[in-house]
This record gives sequence, C-alpha cells and structure tokens, in this order.
Amino acid sequence: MSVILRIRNLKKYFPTSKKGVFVKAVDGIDFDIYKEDVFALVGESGSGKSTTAYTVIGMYEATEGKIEYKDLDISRIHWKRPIQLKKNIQIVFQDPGTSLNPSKTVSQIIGAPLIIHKHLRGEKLREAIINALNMVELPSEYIYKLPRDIGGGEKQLVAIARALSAGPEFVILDEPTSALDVSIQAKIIRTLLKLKEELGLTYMFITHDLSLVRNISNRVAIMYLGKIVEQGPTSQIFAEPSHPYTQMLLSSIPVVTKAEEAFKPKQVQSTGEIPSPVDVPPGCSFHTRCPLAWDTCRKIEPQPVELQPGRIVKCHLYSKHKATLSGAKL
Amino acid sequence: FGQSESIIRATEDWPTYIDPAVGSDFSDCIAIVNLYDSLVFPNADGSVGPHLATHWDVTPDGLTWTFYLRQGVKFHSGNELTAEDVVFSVERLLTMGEGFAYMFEPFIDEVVALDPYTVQFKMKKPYGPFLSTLVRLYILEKDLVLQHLDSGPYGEFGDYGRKWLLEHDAGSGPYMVEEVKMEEYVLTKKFDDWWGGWEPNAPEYFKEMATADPVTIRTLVAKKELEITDELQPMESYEAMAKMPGVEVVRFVPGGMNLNLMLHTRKPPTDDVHFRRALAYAVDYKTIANIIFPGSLVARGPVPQTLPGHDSSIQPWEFNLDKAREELKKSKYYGQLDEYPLTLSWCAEVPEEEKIALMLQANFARIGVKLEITKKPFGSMIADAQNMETTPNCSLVFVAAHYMEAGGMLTTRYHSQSTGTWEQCEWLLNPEIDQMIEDALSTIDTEERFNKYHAIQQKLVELCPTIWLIDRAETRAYQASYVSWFVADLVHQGKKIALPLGYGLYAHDMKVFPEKK
Amino acid sequence: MRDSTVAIDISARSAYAERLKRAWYRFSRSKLSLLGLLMVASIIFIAIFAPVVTPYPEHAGAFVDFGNTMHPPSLEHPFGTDAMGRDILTRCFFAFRGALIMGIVVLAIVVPIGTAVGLFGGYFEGKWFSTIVMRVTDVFLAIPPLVLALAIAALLKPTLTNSMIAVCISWWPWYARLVYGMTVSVRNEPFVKAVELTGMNRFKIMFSEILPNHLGPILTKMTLDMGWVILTGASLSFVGLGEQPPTPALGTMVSDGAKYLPTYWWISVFPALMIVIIILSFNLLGDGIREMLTSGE
Amino acid sequence: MSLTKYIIKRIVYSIGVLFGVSILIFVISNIVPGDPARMALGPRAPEWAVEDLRKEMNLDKPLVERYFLWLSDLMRGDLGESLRSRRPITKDIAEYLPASIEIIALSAFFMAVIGINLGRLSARFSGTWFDGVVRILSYTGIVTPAFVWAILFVLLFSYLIPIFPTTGRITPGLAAPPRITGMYIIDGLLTGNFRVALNAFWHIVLPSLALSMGGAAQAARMTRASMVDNAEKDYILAVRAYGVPNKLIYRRLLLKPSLVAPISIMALDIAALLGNAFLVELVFLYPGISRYGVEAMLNKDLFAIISVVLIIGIGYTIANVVIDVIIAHLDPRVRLGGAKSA
Amino acid sequence: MKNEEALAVQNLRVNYKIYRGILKVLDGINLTVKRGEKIGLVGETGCGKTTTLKAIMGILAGNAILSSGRVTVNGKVVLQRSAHHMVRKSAKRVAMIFQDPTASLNPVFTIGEQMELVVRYAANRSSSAREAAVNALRLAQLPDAERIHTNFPFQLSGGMRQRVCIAMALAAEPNIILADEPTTNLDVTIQDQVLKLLKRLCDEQELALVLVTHSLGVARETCDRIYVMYAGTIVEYASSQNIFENPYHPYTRGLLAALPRLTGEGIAEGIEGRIPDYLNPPQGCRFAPRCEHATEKCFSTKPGFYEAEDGHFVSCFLYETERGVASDVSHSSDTES
Ligand SMILES: Nc1ncnc2c1ncn2[C@@H]1O[C@H](COP(=O)(O)OP(=O)(O)OP(=O)(O)O)[C@@H](O)[C@H]1O
Ligand SMILES: Nc1ncnc2c1ncn2[C@@H]1O[C@H](COP(=O)(O)OP(=O)(O)OP(=O)(O)O)[C@@H](O)[C@H]1O
Ligand SMILES: [Mg+2]
Ligand SMILES: [Mg+2]
Repeated sequence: MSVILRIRNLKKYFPTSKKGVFVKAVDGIDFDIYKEDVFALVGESGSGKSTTAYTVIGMYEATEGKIEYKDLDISRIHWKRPIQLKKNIQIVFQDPGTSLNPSKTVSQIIGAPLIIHKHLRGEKLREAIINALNMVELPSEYIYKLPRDIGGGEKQLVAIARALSAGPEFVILDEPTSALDVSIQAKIIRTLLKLKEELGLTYMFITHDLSLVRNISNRVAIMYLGKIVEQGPTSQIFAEPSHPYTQMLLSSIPVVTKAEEAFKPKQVQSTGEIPSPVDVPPGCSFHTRCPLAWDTCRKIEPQPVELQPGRIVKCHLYSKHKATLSGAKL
Repeated sequence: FGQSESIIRATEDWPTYIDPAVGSDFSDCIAIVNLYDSLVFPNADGSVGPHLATHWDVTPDGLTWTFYLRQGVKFHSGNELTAEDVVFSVERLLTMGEGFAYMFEPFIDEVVALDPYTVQFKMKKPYGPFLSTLVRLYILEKDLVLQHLDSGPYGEFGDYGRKWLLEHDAGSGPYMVEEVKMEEYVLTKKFDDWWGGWEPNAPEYFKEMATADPVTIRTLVAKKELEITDELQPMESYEAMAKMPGVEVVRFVPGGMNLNLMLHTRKPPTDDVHFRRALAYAVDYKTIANIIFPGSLVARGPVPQTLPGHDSSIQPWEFNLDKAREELKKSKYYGQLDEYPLTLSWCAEVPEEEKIALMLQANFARIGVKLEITKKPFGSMIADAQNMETTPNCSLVFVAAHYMEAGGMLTTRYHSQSTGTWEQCEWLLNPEIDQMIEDALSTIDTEERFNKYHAIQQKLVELCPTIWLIDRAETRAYQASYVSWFVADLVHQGKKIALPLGYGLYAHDMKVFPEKK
Repeated sequence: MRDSTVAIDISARSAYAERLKRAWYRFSRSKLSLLGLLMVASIIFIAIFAPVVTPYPEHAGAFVDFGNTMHPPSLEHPFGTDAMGRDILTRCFFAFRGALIMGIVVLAIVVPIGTAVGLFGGYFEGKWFSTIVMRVTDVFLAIPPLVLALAIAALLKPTLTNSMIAVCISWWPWYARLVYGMTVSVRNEPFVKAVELTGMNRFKIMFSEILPNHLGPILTKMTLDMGWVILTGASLSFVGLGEQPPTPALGTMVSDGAKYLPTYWWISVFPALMIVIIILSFNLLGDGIREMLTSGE
Repeated sequence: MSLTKYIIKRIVYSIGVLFGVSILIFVISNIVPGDPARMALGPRAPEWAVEDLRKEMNLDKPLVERYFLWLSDLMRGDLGESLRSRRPITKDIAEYLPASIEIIALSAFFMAVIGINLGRLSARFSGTWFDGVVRILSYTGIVTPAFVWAILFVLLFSYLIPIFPTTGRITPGLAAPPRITGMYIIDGLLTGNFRVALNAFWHIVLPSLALSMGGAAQAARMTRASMVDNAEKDYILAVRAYGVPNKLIYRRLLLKPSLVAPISIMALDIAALLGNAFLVELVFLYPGISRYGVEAMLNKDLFAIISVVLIIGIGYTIANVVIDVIIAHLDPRVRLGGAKSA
Repeated sequence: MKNEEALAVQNLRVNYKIYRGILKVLDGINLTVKRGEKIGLVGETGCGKTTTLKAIMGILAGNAILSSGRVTVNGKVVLQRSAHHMVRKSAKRVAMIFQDPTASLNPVFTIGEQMELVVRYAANRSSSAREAAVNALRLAQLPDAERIHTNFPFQLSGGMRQRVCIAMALAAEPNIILADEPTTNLDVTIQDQVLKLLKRLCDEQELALVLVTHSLGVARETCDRIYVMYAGTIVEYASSQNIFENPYHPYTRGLLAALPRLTGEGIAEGIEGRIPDYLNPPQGCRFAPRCEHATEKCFSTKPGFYEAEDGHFVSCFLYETERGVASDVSHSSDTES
C-alpha cells in the first residue's frame, strides 16, 4: 500500500482584525492517506476539517508544514501548482446549493474541467459530459438544465460528476451529504463507493457523522480544535475508542437499534462546547470538556502516542506520565 | 433697523461692483450714479450740465481743461470734497485700468489740483467728447479709501481699497450704502446732507434688488413690494403687470442702447462682406421691433437714432430675401453653404433673445444658411470674446453707450483696441476706421466732430460688420399710483430720453407717496 | 449516440423555451410590469417616429411663429404652445429622442466600465491594486452624482455630448460598487473555488463564471437607471447645462416654462409630466424585470 | 471595537476620501480651457493687471504645486477668491451655507419622519386601503423629480392656495435676525425674533417638502417592505405566538430590526437630496449654497465651483457618518463589532 | 391527568397559494398528544413538519390556506375550519422552539428584553419579569445567566442560542412545547446535551413535547411515540420501540434501511425518486410513485389507517387485510373542501 498523500505538521492560521492574534484553524497535524483508501476526517464544526481540505487542495497557503502528494511537495497555493496536479486532485464541496454556478448549465459545469485538462471540443466534449453524467447515473437530458431546476441530491451528483470528469486520482469530499436527506445520502454514498472501485480512486472523506464513517472508510482521524486527537483504522477506533473525545462523540450519536445502543461507550457524557480557535486552551485543548482531565492536561500538551502501528492518540492517559500522575481511571 | 415705507425698490442684475473704478455695466451704474457724484451731470436730451463743477474752461488747442469745484460739498463721512479727491479719483481709475478707465486713459495725461477748489486736466491729445465722458468720472473720498487699503498689486496703495469698496461707498452722492447683501440687494439710504438739497417725498431708501425671476417679480409688483421692475422681463410678464391696478408699464427708447448681431469678420463664412450683407437682408426686423421688443425702432446704422451724433441719412436694412440671395451668390461661399454652418451665441440673461435667435435661425434657413445657436451666460460670452478663435460667427448682444455721444459707441464698438471685449465680437481690425475714429474724437468743434461721426457710420454700413437690429426700447413696469418717476413723466410728455446707463434710476429725482399705496 | 444527440438538442431547445416562457410568465404576472413595457415601447416608438406621429414636426427645429404664442391646450395643440408659438406636444415628443440617446449612450459607456472595475476590484479584493481602484471609486462616490455631473458639465461647453460625458463620469462608480459588492460576495463561493481549482484562467473566471451571475441585477439597475440618467440629463438642461435650443430638451422646456407660471402653466407642466412618465415607465419595467429575475418558484 | 472607535475609524477614512475628492475636483477644474485671471478682471482690464493676477493666483506654476498651494490655503480656511465677484469665497459660503443647511436639515427630517412612519403604518395595515394609498403615493414620490415637485408646489401654493411663500428666505421687508449662526430660524429663536423665525420657517417648508418627497417615498417603501419581510421571520412569529400585542410588535420589535435597510439607503437619498437642492433652490429662488453653486457654474467661476462641490462632498460625508452611527445604534452587531450589518 | 389529551390535530389540511397555483401541502394530518407525553414527528425535508407546527401555533404564513381541520389545545379549539366559518384563537400555554435559533431571536434586542416580553405576555407576570427570565435561563443550564441576560443573540454560540430558545419557551410557562428540529444545526455532542436537557425538563415539569426532526435517531432517543410523515401525510405512527423494531410502511422501512449504522452494516439502497410536487400531488397514496409495492389502487385511492399491531398504525394498503380498517380520518364534523 503506497502513501498517496502525506501531511506533516500542517498548520493554517488565519489573521484576525487584531494584530498578532490568529485563528488557529489547523494547528499541526500529521497523517498519511494510502492509495485507494477512504480516509475519513471527523470532528465537530469548527474543528478545522474544511481548512485542512482547502489547504491540501491549495485554496489556502499552508502557514507551516508539508503536504506531499506522491512524494511531490505541493504545500503551495493552487496557482503555483502544476496543472497536472489540478487534474489529479479534485474536491466536492459540502453545500450542493452553492457549489454549482447558478448561471451555468449542467453541461457547462461539467465541461469546464474537460476543456481545461483534456482540451475537448464540440462533439467529443459533449460525449465526455454525457459519460460523466451517466457515471453518476443521471440521465443525459440533464445537460441543459440549470442548477435551480434540479434537486439537492442531483446537484451533488452533478458536482461529483464535475470532480470526476477529468479523471482524478484523489478526491476530497467535504461533507458531501450532510446537507441532504438520508435517503438521498444513501444513493450518493453508494455512487461514490461504486466509482471508487471502478476508477481506483482515493478519497479523503470529511464528515461529522461517525455512523457514516463506520460504514465507508478504512481509516479515521478525529479532529478537535485544529489538532488530530486520535487516528487509526476504522474498525479499531470504533471497537475501542481511546481518546475521551472520541468516546464523547460516539456516545452522543443518536441511534436507531439496540445493537447500536450497546455499541456506544457509556463512560463519557458530553459536556461543554468547542472553544473558539482564537484562544485555544493551554495544555490539552480538550481539557475544558474532558471529564478525566487533571492538572497536567491543563498545562502540558500531550504528545502523540502510537498505541498500535498506525493508531495514534494524543492524550495524557496514554503518555508515559500516565503511571506517575493522578488517580484518573477509565 | 426699521425700514421706512419711503423706499424705491428696483430690480436689476446683481451689481457686482459698486466701486466706480471697477463697475461699468447697467446694474453697477445704477448703484454708482446714486452713490457718487461726478463733475458734470447728464441732461435728458443728451447734453451735460454743471454738477460738482460749477463751470470750466478749455484752452483752444483742447489740451488743458480747468474745472472749478462747488464749495461745501460733503462726502458721506462728513468731510469736504476737494480737488485732492478729484485728483485721487482720476489717478485711482487710471492706475487700476478697469471700469470706465478706457474712456480716459488714452487722453488724460495728468491731473493737478491748482487749489482746493480748482482742478486741471492736461490732455495727451485733444478729446472732443471729454465733457460727455466726465459723467463717468466719479469722485471718491481719498482719505476714506486710504484708510481701507488691503494688500494688492498697486504698490503703496495696496489694492486701492478695492475689497472694501465692494460693499461700502466713499462717495458724496445723494444716497449712501446702508447694506450690501450679496447676490440679493444693495440698500442705500438718503444722504440728508447732500449738497443739492432734497425735495419733499424724495425716497428715504433706494434698494437695488438682484432678481430677474419673472414669477417673483410679478408677485412682488402685485404686492406693491417692488416699485420699478427691470427691463429684462418677458413681454408676457409686462402685459400681465400692466393689468395690475396702479401699475404702469413705461416704454421708451433710451437712446443709448441697440441690439446687434455682431458678425465675426475674421472667421469664415462671415469674413465675406457679401455673405454678411446677405444675412442682413434675411432678417425680419419688423417682427423684432414690434413683437419681440415692442416699441423699439428698427436700427439705422451703428449708432442709436436718439444718440447725439447719429447720421439720420442712414436707412434701415430691409427684409428682402431676393436681395439676400443675390448677395449670397456674390459671396465666395456660395454653393458650399452646407460646409459653413454659422454659430450664434445669445445671452442667457435676456430670455427674449432666444426668440430672436430662433427667428434668425428660421430666417437664415430660408436662404440656405444653417445657424447653430447656443445660449450663453453673459460671463461665458465675455470669455469667448477674448480671442478670435472662440468668438462665434454671430453674437447677439445689446450694447449701451457709456456717454451720450456717437463717438463713444463707435470707439467701443469698432476701434481695434476694443477687440477681445464683448463689445466688439466683429474683430474688425480696420486701420482706416481706427484712424477715422481717433480723428473725430480729437476734434473739439462739435459740428465738425459730428460730421466725422457720420462719415464713420456710412463707412461701417458699407463694411457691414454688424447687423444692427433695433434701437431698443426699454420697458419697465412701475407703481404709478404712489411713485413719481421722472422717466415716466418724460415719456408722457413725448420727450426723447438720452440718458446714460443708470441715470434713469437716479433716485434723488423720484418721489414716493407711501400713503397712496 | 446520434439519436440521443438529436433528443438532447430537442430537449435543449425546449429547456430554453421553457425558461423563456417561465420568465415571461413571471414578468407578465404583474399588470404594472406590462404597463411599463408598453409605455417604454411607446416612448421608443414615439422617439423614432417623432416626425410622423407629431402634428407639427417643423416646430422641433428652427421655427418661430409669433402669431401663435401661448395658446392654452386645445384640440389643435393638445399641450398648448410656448412663447415662440411652437406646439409643445411636438417638442415633447421630439425631446424623447435626446432623452433616449442620453440614456442609451450613457449606459452603454458606464455599464461596461463600471462592471469591469467592480469585477476586477471584487475578484482581487484585498490586493493592493484592487484597494486603489476601489478607493478611487469611493472618491467619486463621495460627491452626490448630480452635483458632480453639474460641476463637470459646467466646466465643459454646454452640449448634449458634454452633458453625457458629465453624467458618465458621475455614474460609473455606482456600477463599480454594485458589481464589486456582488463579486466579493460570490468570489469565495464554492462554485468559483471549484473552477479556480480546475485551473481556469482568472479573467475567464471573472467574465464567464462570475459576471453572468450579476447580469440580472445589472439589467435591472440599467432599466431603472434609464429613467434616472434621463432625469439627470433633464436636470442639467434645467439648469441650462444641456442640449442647446432649438433642439427640444425636456429639462430646458420645464425651466423656460417656469418663468410663465402660473398663467401659462402648460408650458412647463406638460414637459415635467413627460419626465415623470419616462421615469415611471422605466421604473415599472425595471421592477418587472427584477420580479422576473428574483422571484422564487 | 467600541462604537467610538468605529466612528473614529469611519471619520478617518472619510477624511482620506475627501482628500481624494479635493484632488479630483481640483484636477477636473484645472484642465478645462480658459484663462481664469482674464475672466476675473473683465474684458477691459490691461494685460499687466491680468498678468499680476495670474501670478497671484499661482496660475504660472505647475498643476501639482498649484494643488498644494491651494490645499494649504484650504487648510487655513481660505477657499480663494471668486473670479466673478473677486470676493473671498469663504465669505460667500458663510453667507449661503446656513440657508441651505436649514432646508436640507428640514428635508432630512421630513424624509425620515414622514417616510418611516408612513412605511410603518402601511406595513401595520398591509393589505388595507391605507396601505394601497401609501404604496401608490410612494411610487409617485419616487418617480417624480424634486424639481417637478417644486414647480407643482409653486403652482399650487403660491396661486391656488396661497398659504406658503414660494420665493426667498424671508418675506421682503422683514429684516433678517442678527447673525449668530446665519440660520434665520435659529438666530430668530435665539434673539427672540419669533416672528422672523416663524416667517423663515414658513419659507422653507415648501422647498424642504419638494426636496424630501423622493427620499420620504423611498424610505416609506423600504420600511414597509422590510417590515413585511421581517414580519414573517421566526423571531416575530415567536413573540406573536407568545401573545405579545400587535401594537408593541409593530412599534418596537419589528420596527427596530427593519430600520437598518431604509436608513442605509437614506445615504443615497441624501445624495439625491443634495443634488436636487441645486434645482429646487433655483425654483424657489432660495439664496442657498446650491443656487450660489449654479450661478458659479453658469459663470465658470472656477474656485467657487470647486468650493461648492467640496462643501457638498463634506456635507455628504458627514451625513454618511451620521447614518452609519444611527445604524450602529440600531444594530448591535455593528456597534459591538460582530458581523457587518446586512 | 396523565392521560388527558393536551393537543389534538384532526384532519389538518393546509395549502399554500403561490403564483403557479396552490401547493397542497398538508393532506389531512391527525395527531394527538397526551399530557406529559413526548411524541416525535419525523420526516424528510419539505414534508410539512414546520407547517404542521405553525398551524398549531396559529402563525401560518400569509399565503397559507387552511382548507380543513381542527386543532384542540388543552381541550380548547384554537383552530377550526368548517364550511361556514373559521375559528382562530391564540393557543395558551403552548411554546414553540424554532428550527433555526439564530432566526428565532430578534437580532437587535438583548436576550433579556426578549425574554421579559415573553414572561410578561405569555406567562402574565409583570412584577418580577427579570427574575423569571434569569431563572428560565438557569433552568436551561446556561452558565452565567445574568450576563447572557444582557447579551445580544450574535454574541452567543449556536448551542447557547438554542438553549436560550428553550429558556424562552420555558419562560412562557407552557404545558406543551413544540420543538421544530431544535438540534439540526448543532453538533452531535451539543445535540446530545440539548436533547437530554429538553427531555429532562419535560419529564420534570410534565410537559407534553412535540419534537419535529428529520433524524430518526433523535426521535427514538427522546420520544415515547413517533409519527412518520411523508409529503404532507402521516404514514405510520406507533410507540418508539415499535417503529424501530417493526416498521411497516415501505417508506419507514426504506428510511431506516438508508441509515448508516454504527455497527457497520454497509449502506443500503436509498429510496429512489423525490418528494412529489405539491402542485399536483399523487391522487392516491402520496408515496405510491416511489413505492416498490405500489398497486393501481395505491395510485387512485388514499389509504386509511390500519392497525398493524396494538397501537401501531400504518397508512398503507399492504396492511389493509391484516387488521381491518382502524382509526381512520374519523372526525366527520370536518368537511373537505
Ligand atoms: N478564511 C478564514 N478566515 C478566518 N477564519 C477562518 C477561515 N476559514 C475558517 N476559519 C475558521 O477556522 C476554524 C475552522 O474552520 P473549518 O471551516 O475548517 O471547520 P470545519 O471543521 O470544516 O467546520 P464545519 O463542520 O462547520 O464545516 C473556524 O473557527 C473558522 O471560523
Ligand atoms: N410560505 C410558504 N409559501 C409557499 N410554500 C411554502 C411556504 N412555507 C412552506 N412551503 C412549502 O411547503 C412545503 C413544506 O414546508 P415545511 O417548511 O413545512 O417543511 P419541513 O418539513 O419543515 O421541511 P424542513 O425539514 O426543510 O424544515 C415545502 O415544499 C415548502 O417549500
Ligand atoms: Mg467545513
Ligand atoms: Mg422545517
């Protein structure tokens, strides 16, 4: 399994109106995405998921750190990247309502990357567009529709068709279904998975829905306030969530069956809200909500601990100090 | 301050300059004649009589004039007027070079005060109409002016009191400045100590108001809040006012004013004399004289018919399109008229001129001449007249005599030195004419001088630099029921009126009877 | 593939037809919009065919008839005659020409310039050159447009062309500002980001991706502005800084006629009424277009 | 960011813009042809006098230098001399500006008070005949230019129903009050000349009304639209469901959030108002700064034109700042530095 | 007391008039809520959940038309449409929490000002309005209630705003709370807290709760009974347990199947198609066009309710035979028009 995307110590700070004060949207994260994986990035609103995605795709210039795509350093803003790269990496945005240009027809929307990357014109272009539409199981009559004439789910399919039309290798999906109903979500997810198999794609899938993650991804990273607090293979994380935050997330999910109920960890009750990324709490940034926090958590930032190969947790409970400090119990 | 009911209110343009060394237009003159005295005073028939000077001598060569001043004349400040003040006023006028200075500057060499009541003018060359022009030499109080100097270009005299005199007076005239309200009015109050004495019922106040809006004026007249209107109202307005009880509309040809269509003689196609004549034949003079400016006379040459020195042998132009076409055929522009459209400017302040402009446009169109007309504020017309390129082919301009003799008007209108001013948009630049004018002016003998004027007029008719349209009747409405106005009386008596600009509104000679309102 | 292409073409055509039909439906829903359209059409018609539809076309040019001045409205002269004996109705109708030319020319100049500036400034918002451009726009916006137009017209010669120049100078910033605002609000929208990330040329993004979304509001503003530009032109000529006589201009007619109030009220009241009607027509039409473009399903 | 800080920031920015304005109009007025010195002195002045004046006016210096000289004069409160009257413009403006301030202040008051209240009532009774009348009125108000209103008012009030004077500042014959502010109403009140104050007020009613019609109509329309819009918002539905009386809702809960939009566009209305003052003062022969401006324009009185435009620019800028402050007051998000107001 | 009916909605039909015609949105909604009972109203976007709640509160939009129906709150008819007349009274002791907490707080007044109004007019207390407001804020577990009292809405986070809305509802001292997707815009952890709070408050104060949500999971965790809505109709209702363990209606089944499970069973097929156009809704069962079991009858006739199990009602012809016709659209006093 080869690494297709490698992120090291990535930081993205946004300046605020006050001098010297930054929104630390992404604050030093590391992860690897393997080829033909579905890598899920999970976290609450404001935890920096989208910012990570936008930095990877080049919409933002990284404040610090390194992004490598197939060993090529791409930690640059998008117009400084080679055009080939733009073809290889694509993104699907969260809100299908705003990700399609309301004044363009479906064929113009899907055609744009085809013209730029494949230099198609005329009949060839039209064929390629229809192919792309068929790929997402939309009928070819759609090519002359305007976004406002089609439903939310269909819009998202068009956005997916646009992302895939030029033949990318790596696709970032930023909450592609969170604005949609579950019945539509199911269809979109299935289409995405089918295409991944067919085209050998790699996905970075951003979501806050852990149930969804459980069903589609191989690897998960949980983000909190710009940092990844826990990452590892999906099955392991769900079977044995280590970080208190992961547990909190899992325990908060409303479920519909008893089996699921039983699956949820019971120890950690959800409390508090995610603080503002402008003033991140010192020490472990989760300590303000953590029922298990003790003094060290308030002062020292925990270092990543590799529990098993590829499974990393950032929590004092698992660091070397654990034995010596406190009587906190799980 | 409480205003007496004994007031004459007259409208006119805003008198920008009430300083006699600066102002010279109609509205300025009205204020100045009331505020200041001159050595001689104009009579209604165009002659002059003693005023500040009781009598005078002139040497036979015409080079030295001696004036003997009235004693005990007081300025508004209470100080006595002496020869020193006369000298100062002349020097001030000549140094500043504005206003009426042009009438004196070429002739006066030196002025000296022989004693407090005698003043002597040394001339550079003989000047025939000198006495007539002296009406325009107003005497300021030297000491008062010197007290109000500001910084300016005139050396030790700074600005020569110019700034101060914009809103104050330093005169000895029958009225003195009470209040100057910018762009609104100049209010003057009777000077009780005036040397000439006062008749009962003379107006306590004289107010020159700057408004020409017909609606306002009509309202004011109806409410008896305006005694004498300006002469710029639309005819319809006068008609309406004539119907108001107690209001009378007076119409007279003041002798000093004519309406000219000045033709640019240095710009194609009006540089061709035949072309100009053709135009002259294509004007419907009668309509202008009878309908647009009713009561006016169709002009007979460059000099108004009532102005002393006019050549009565000159016949008016006729409206004859056949002759016009004939002349046009002789012109070098015949056949290519389309390439030479004419430009015409008319003066925005005189709305009636628009009618003439439009009529000319229609008239000229009948002989195939295209006329483009532009409405211009007078200020812009002045600016345009400053150089040859910007001066339009035709300028529709009223011109008034500054003193009551043909020579004055001929100078300001046709001498080369007056090119670049709005009074000569013809750019005639004819040395022969210049010479003839100068010759006439230096002739002291009146009859001889007048004959020379006639010759100039005939020559000008031949050159046809101007289409003289009408000698304009001045029309004003006034409150006949409670105001006695000498001009109206003269009109009633059928007398001719040849008063220089401004003297028609000499308030000292008016009477008000507020109780009759 | 061929068959499907044909089918798609048909569906394309019907999609466009459908869209047009829907737009017309939305527009025509309000009777007032229809009235506006009708009135604007009539104004344009009258302006074009003025020599044919007016009773005395010669009165629009060099013409005076001192025998027929100041007639009150009558069958012969529905709007009366003026101080020069000219038929006011004729002159009003001929004045539509200058008014429309003014509106059309000014908008034809101002809209592209303002739009380009606004697009540029909005798309590159935050960059120094965009800041400079928008600050310059602010400077123009800091003087009420009519005042700026008056001042400029005053400094130039009073002609129709110059008054158009004056109005243009004071008008473009408003489009710049409108387009700037709209551009800033969409430039970070995902649909723009999406094409940026595919590597589309930035000018192409500005003009072919962003601009089409602004066309609706621009079109609406243009229609409304037709009325306001014409009014500004009329205001200039009201003060005496516009078209020269004898060419009829509504503003000049109103201000000339104002002298004769109230006795000869028709001289200024009818031209004033025509100004109101022009503005009203374009406003109604503009509101209709706005309705057409914005109303939801 | 506190409110004061916000206002200061706004003012500093406005001053910057005004500098830009001064450059703009100075440049425009200086590139047009014509010799101002000759124009000032009149046709018969000797050439040497014109030459001197040219020097005095710095016309012999390059444009940039001239600008800075002019600017430094300006900073000292010296706007130069009118070419027409050779009077200091500062003096003219001191004379005419107060008159205009009276009219414009009253118009702004009419605009806000009449406009907002009509809009409020129209929204409150939306769908009734009253609403219909207000809507027709406001449309009429919007499409009828101020100078047409002015002419109609003159026609109506001076002749048909002669209850208002139609020209000037006070009745001729009545003396102006002693000058304190130059505003007759205020001076009249301050010095106890109530008759004069009332008379002056009587004179500005019509011009102010004519000026404010468009803005008032626009404000009424915007207020109505914005209130009708907001009336469907959850926060209004909520209080309505909780039984808060309608009166209170329309006077307070709905009105306040709905005022931001109409007041924001009032900035534009004030621009129109300042421009239209040029025509309206002309119709009413009102001796204000705008009529002075028109005279200056018609006579190409360069420095007077520049000064009038600059003054109006300043006035407009001040109006904008005031409007921003009102909005900040209405909208806590602006005041307390949240998101920018919509 | 406990079994008394707090709220009853009978045969509610609401249409919206738009320019293209009439949107026939609610098509005969029936629901009852007993004192202290928590029911869930579940359905996808646009199925008319908010419309139902607004109708109960008497705050339907201006273009809404009530074509039939009756709403009884605490035993009093507050809304009734019959052939000849219409009854409209404002419902007392009902409070509503809106979908979007940002939109349901007036942006230009402080939290305190708004809450005090509610206290004054809904709870009829004018003397100690302030204390009551602060108390309500405390009840909603807002830290630092005194400070929040003086804050403007935009100064609070989304979670806090929703709690303020809950506090406001409590301040009205209701016995029924209608909550319209109170947690949709919140994160799961916050959602969890808010739901728990709501549930606890309802239990403590014996409030009846109508929780509208599109999330089946949320409804299950909070509610005693659940109504499943589809395109303006109720398709199935039963106790929470029943619905999830034994869904009957094809729509409910499809919906449940489409839900990804935490236990990780993969993603099932979604339901094909879209919600019908309300301008021309299907004649018969509104779900018929998307239903794989649909027969001709389904397209032509509206199904009634059939009791598939005890207290478990399904509106589907598939169950017609099983238990016979059960509680139907039975309030015959209403006319259809
Ligand atoms: N362009 C920006 N400028 C300033 N701050 C930003 C910007 N983009 C994002 N942020 C801030 O960075 C933080 C992380 O935002 P981000 O959008 O990455 O979160 P997210 O995890 O994607 O949240 P969500 O689930 O709501 O999409 C937020 O607090 C956000 O306000
Ligand atoms: N005022 C209105 N005018 C016209 N149509 C409306 C109006 N309000 C709602 N609708 C339509 O009625 C239908 C039901 O709307 P409603 O808001 O009740 O749905 P909902 O179930 O609450 O949806 P959501 O989950 O999106 O909140 C939708 O199709 C909506 O577009
Ligand atoms: Mg995001
Ligand atoms: Mg809803």
